[in-house]
Amino acid sequence: RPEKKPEVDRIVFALDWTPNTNHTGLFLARDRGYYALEGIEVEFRESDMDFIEMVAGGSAQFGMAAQEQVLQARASTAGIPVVAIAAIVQHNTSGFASPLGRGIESPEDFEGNTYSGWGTELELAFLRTLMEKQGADFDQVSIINQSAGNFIASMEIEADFAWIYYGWDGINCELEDYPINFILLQSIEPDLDFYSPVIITSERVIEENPDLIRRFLKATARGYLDAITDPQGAVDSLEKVAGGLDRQLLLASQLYLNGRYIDDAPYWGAMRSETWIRFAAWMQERDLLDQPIDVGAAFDTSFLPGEEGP
Amino acid sequence: MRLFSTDKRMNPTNAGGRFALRVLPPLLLVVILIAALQLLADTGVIRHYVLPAPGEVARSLVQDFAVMGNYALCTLRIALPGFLLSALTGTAFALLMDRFILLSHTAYPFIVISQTIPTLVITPVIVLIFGYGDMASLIVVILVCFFPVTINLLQGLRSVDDDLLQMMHTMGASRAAILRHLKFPASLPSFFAGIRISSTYCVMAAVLAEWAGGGEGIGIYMLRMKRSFRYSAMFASILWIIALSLIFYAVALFAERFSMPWRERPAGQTDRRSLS
Amino acid sequence: MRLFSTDKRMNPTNAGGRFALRVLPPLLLVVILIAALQLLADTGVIRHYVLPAPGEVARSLVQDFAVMGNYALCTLRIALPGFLLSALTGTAFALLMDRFILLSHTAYPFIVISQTIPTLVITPVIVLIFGYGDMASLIVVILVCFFPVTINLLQGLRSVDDDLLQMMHTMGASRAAILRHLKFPASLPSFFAGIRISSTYCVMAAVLAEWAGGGEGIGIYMLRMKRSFRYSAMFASILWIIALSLIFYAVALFAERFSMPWRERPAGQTDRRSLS
Amino acid sequence: MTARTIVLSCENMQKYYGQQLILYDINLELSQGELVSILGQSGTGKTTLFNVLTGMDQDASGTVFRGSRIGYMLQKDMLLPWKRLIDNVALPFVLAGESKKTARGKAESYLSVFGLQGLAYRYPSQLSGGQRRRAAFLRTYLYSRNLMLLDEPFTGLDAITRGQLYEWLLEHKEKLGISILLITHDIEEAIALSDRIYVLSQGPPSTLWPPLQVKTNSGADEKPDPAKWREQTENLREEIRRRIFTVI
Amino acid sequence: MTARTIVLSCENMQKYYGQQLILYDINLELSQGELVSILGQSGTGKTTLFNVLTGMDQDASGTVFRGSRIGYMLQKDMLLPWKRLIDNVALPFVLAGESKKTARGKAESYLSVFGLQGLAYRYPSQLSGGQRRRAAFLRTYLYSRNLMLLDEPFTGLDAITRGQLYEWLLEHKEKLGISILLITHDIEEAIALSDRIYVLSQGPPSTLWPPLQVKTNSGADEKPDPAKWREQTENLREEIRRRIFTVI
Ligand SMILES: Nc1ncnc2c1ncn2[C@@H]1O[C@H](COP(=O)(O)OP(=O)(O)OP(=O)(O)O)[C@@H](O)[C@H]1O
Ligand SMILES: Nc1ncnc2c1ncn2[C@@H]1O[C@H](COP(=O)(O)OP(=O)(O)OP(=O)(O)O)[C@@H](O)[C@H]1O
Ligand SMILES: [Mg+2]
Ligand SMILES: [Mg+2]
Repeated sequence: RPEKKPEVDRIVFALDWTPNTNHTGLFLARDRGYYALEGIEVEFRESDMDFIEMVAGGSAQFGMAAQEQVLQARASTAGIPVVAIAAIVQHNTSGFASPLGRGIESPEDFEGNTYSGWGTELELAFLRTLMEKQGADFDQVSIINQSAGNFIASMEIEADFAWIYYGWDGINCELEDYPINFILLQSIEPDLDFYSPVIITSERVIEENPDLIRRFLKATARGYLDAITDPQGAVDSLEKVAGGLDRQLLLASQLYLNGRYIDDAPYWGAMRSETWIRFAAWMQERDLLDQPIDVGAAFDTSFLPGEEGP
Repeated sequence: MRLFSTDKRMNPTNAGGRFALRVLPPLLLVVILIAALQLLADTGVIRHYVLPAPGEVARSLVQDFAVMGNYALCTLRIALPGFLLSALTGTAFALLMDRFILLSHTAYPFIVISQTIPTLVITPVIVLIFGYGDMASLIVVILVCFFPVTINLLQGLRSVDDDLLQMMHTMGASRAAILRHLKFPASLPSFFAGIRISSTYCVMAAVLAEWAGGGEGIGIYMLRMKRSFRYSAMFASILWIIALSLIFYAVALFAERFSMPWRERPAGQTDRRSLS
Repeated sequence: MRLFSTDKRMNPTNAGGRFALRVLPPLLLVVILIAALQLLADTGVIRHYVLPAPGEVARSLVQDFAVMGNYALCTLRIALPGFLLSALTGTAFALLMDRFILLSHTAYPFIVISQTIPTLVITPVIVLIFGYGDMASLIVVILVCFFPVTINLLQGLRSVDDDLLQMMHTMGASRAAILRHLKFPASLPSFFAGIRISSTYCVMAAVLAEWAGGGEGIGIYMLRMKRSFRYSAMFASILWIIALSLIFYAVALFAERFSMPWRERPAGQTDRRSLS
Repeated sequence: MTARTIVLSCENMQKYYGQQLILYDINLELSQGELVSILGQSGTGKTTLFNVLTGMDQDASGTVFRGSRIGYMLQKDMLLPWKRLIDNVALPFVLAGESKKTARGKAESYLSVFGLQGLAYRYPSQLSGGQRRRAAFLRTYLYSRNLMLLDEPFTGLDAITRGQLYEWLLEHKEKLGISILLITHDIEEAIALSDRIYVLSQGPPSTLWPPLQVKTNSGADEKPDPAKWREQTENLREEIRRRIFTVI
Repeated sequence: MTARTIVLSCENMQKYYGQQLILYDINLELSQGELVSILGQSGTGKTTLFNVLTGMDQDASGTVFRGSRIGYMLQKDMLLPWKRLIDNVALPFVLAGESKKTARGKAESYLSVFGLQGLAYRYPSQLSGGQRRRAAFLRTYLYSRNLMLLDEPFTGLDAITRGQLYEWLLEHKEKLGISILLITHDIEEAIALSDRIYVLSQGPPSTLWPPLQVKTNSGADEKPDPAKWREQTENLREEIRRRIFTVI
């Protein structure tokens, strides 16, 4: 680069969960020095709570979140100023899963079964939408709050189906030889094809340091492209960040995601307005947003390296 | 030096005065704190997603009163029996461990261990054993709350004055009689120290139980609010949790006062500070 | 009835015997429990994703010893100073509240309130205010652990024998002297009951802090293992948490023993039970 | 001499505290209906001896025989702070399984003899030192009217209250045949009350001197010649003093 | 009569427990170098009076004058269970700011006078009743050598130990001009030790009789004629008994 920065930008990245294959591009980019090349030094922080607030408040410059969280955060009366700047995976990979033996093949079959929930309104809205679409009665489902620590255990001790991300829990079921029925959300209701997860930043960073975002995304995109071509290397990086994870699971999950990072999009990170608007409309309809919002302000793809690549 | 006779118990303003002394200062502090928070929120120093403005919280509290009240009732339905059972379990453990040395040696480490495992980890095992439902939630509450009672009561039982014990033995008192007439009254202060701690924890424990996979109560409601970024409603539900907890605490305090009449300071000896 | 002289302190097998009595029963129970779990796992009654087989947990414990040890050390770096600071804070609060009635009336409700808010709720707020890092974690640990110390010590300070207090006053003892020579030693048993409870909680509190974003330690590792379905490693890290907690507890117990030499039962009066 | 029933005896008893021998070769007998005093310098081991005799302290060697249950009044008053005076006094009845109400009823009538009338519903912390001691004494008496071991029961009482209790005690002893072993520091009291007097020698270790006979067992009712009695008493007094002071 | 310095006085003092009047119209004086005893039936209010005089109990009416700091030996021994005997005894020095070591050193030399030699490193629970009382006495003495209020200091001690302490006390009183107010139940003791004797009447409410003079202030060294002394003593004894027994 011609204008050499005298000092590096130290930034914090707030992970949305335990390090997993959604994050591998970030870790690869750091390992392979792509961030360093851009004059950035990244520190990853993991927790599953308040990562959005951390980004909004400036404790972290970037973070990861789900699309619905970005929308809800912006629609809240607190008006949390976070903006999605890149999609990790192009299509929703989540859906309702159940052990094969329960015979839950379509949303109609939810009736009379027990749903193991996470205690969010969103999943119940998913459930209701899918069932209404098929003319099933939502009230026939008994809903519990999951107590078991994982999907399979929950199925074994307390419930019949749950909402999972296939790329993680679904893959684990494959590895455990635990056959499941899986109903992908958008296979029933196309509106539910949302971006999950996305990389977020705050309006303040966009205002004050757009260049940082550009450089950050450039390096990050390189990382994810590397992950696609080098799944082994991606998993290596992930293991370096979070020792002790099950390599077999990581690899299988990584292979599952590899084809889905870019998928039908023109380039990595791309987000279509239509997806945002449709999903936001659905949320609005289901009363999941406190107030109407300007969906266009919730995401910004202008910082992505784009078509010409990083 | 001149001494004046003041029969303090005859002074009618005194009870009211003491009450004012107990209630006014914290109330005043609360008011000041709320005002300060409102100011900080209004001037934008504290963002709403860190701490919402008290005014908004109040509005939410009023608006959603019925809804939250219902959820709170659900939590109470676990917290109250859970607390009572904890007091019972804690007492039983302490008594058994005081009575049977071997049991004490055997059980003690497990009791301590039961406290060192985060609730979120232990809940699945409880559900596995007892099945999903209120029973599991109750057990979570008990698991959290029995421990302070056990430790404190056991300490109390074991610090009973040796000479009094000796006296009871000389009168041929049975173990049960020694317990009833000596050990239990002697350890009431310790017992109540444990009860105070447990009463403080029990609503929180019921909330934990909800989170870890139990019925729907104010804890679940709170989490839902938090997850959908409705901070004022979330803080309003925290206020509910606090209020419920304080009720438990106040009742415990009240029970403590009334169960030890002999500890009332004898009249005329309330003030021990020597004059100049 | 014939009495035999047995100077128990001279009996060399006794110390060993007492140790065996303390350690063997729980150990035995552990062994039985482990064997039972292994059996349940081997026969397929309990599947590994519900509860892993002890054998696997043991293997994971051995294999990942160094890794887990490192993470545990990180947790310890928070838990230890956190615990010590809690003991200090708790003691300071109790002393101040014993000394200043008005402060006590003002602060007490807030101290109780601080305990009624679930840690999982308050921790993120603390992390939001203090940012990611050790400071926030320390504060979380202190918040969890100071309370039992405060409540118990305060109870101890307030139940000091009135007559002894009177005696100290007659000797013109200053407040500080009364505290040092009378109130503090008298409330040591209560103090240590609080310390026992806190020492049990402190590692768990550090783990909770980690979960909320307070740093990487054995708690984060455990969560990772849980989320990547490595149940045996997850339980191995729980064992680490338990072990750390037990060490804290044991040290507290040890300190308790050594800080009250006057409570040693006088020789020859160890057994008070009357013969038939 | 009439045939005596031994109600309490101790043979060749020895007691250590740690390495230190406190009592050695203690031999003692108490017969039915007898009042025997034990005197000895402070710290010689009187209380310790009582602890062994009552079985409270079992870390001693030797043989102890107890013919009946023992009411033991400890040196400290040992009232339960959470019980009102009446309930403290009625404790033996409650421990024997009676209801609180009947127990109180039974105990109540004794209060005035012990000068405790009007104090029934006070807590121990609201009593004077002497009132507490009397309550403890009464409680002991109500526990066992056959055999009492009293550790300084009259200490801390004024001459008049003492006198009343002496009278009451001697009267009841005659009437009911109570056996009493009594620790006291008051030589006059010992002489006035006792049938026999043991003196514990200065120690450590301490041992019992052979008992001194005060009253002749036969014809207790006949008053001895006053002059002779006075001389005898004076001798006794001197002998007790000498014994207390002597290291064996 | 020489000019007397009053070190402690009480005028028109009145004390209620709740609604009950315990002490009324109490007037009392103690002069420099004087030993004054207070006698009275158990439960009349002697300890209560001391509590008011020392300022422990401030819920009373009347006027109290204290000319010096007061060493107050309470009726119960009140040793701190967690301190060894020597540290209990040395507490006044420690409270005065001296190091533990110097305090122990200063206290140590007194132990043998009080018959506590060899017991310095025992905890109170390892002492006999009399040993604890003597330790409490010594502690009080070490706190204030000018003015002591002693609530039954010799209770629970044998005649010989008592005698030693009497002798020591009188000697030191002469030498140092200590003023002492003493509660006792032992009339002989009161007569043997006191300059004057107050008797608290039977109550409630109780009040003080005017003091009885025992020793004449002038020419304390001259021994009075034995026969006259015996007669005088006998009268005194009778008078005290009468006063104790009388309800004013
Ligand atoms: N627990 C103990 N450990 C060691 N020594 C003890 C213990 N208890 C008592 N002693 C010692 O044993 C001796 C006898 O004590 P004991 O209480 O029997 O005396 P006593 O004759 O009743 O004296 P007093 O008339 O003062 O009550 C004392 O010298 C005392 O110091
Ligand atoms: N806290 C109290 N409340 C009510 N009455 C009390 C209280 N303390 C003492 N009394 C009563 O006051 C009276 C005087 O008590 P005090 O202890 O002064 O007696 P005393 O003369 O010292 O007796 P003793 O010789 O037995 O020690 C007693 O009758 C007692 O019952
Ligand atoms: Mg004794
Ligand atoms: Mg008294």
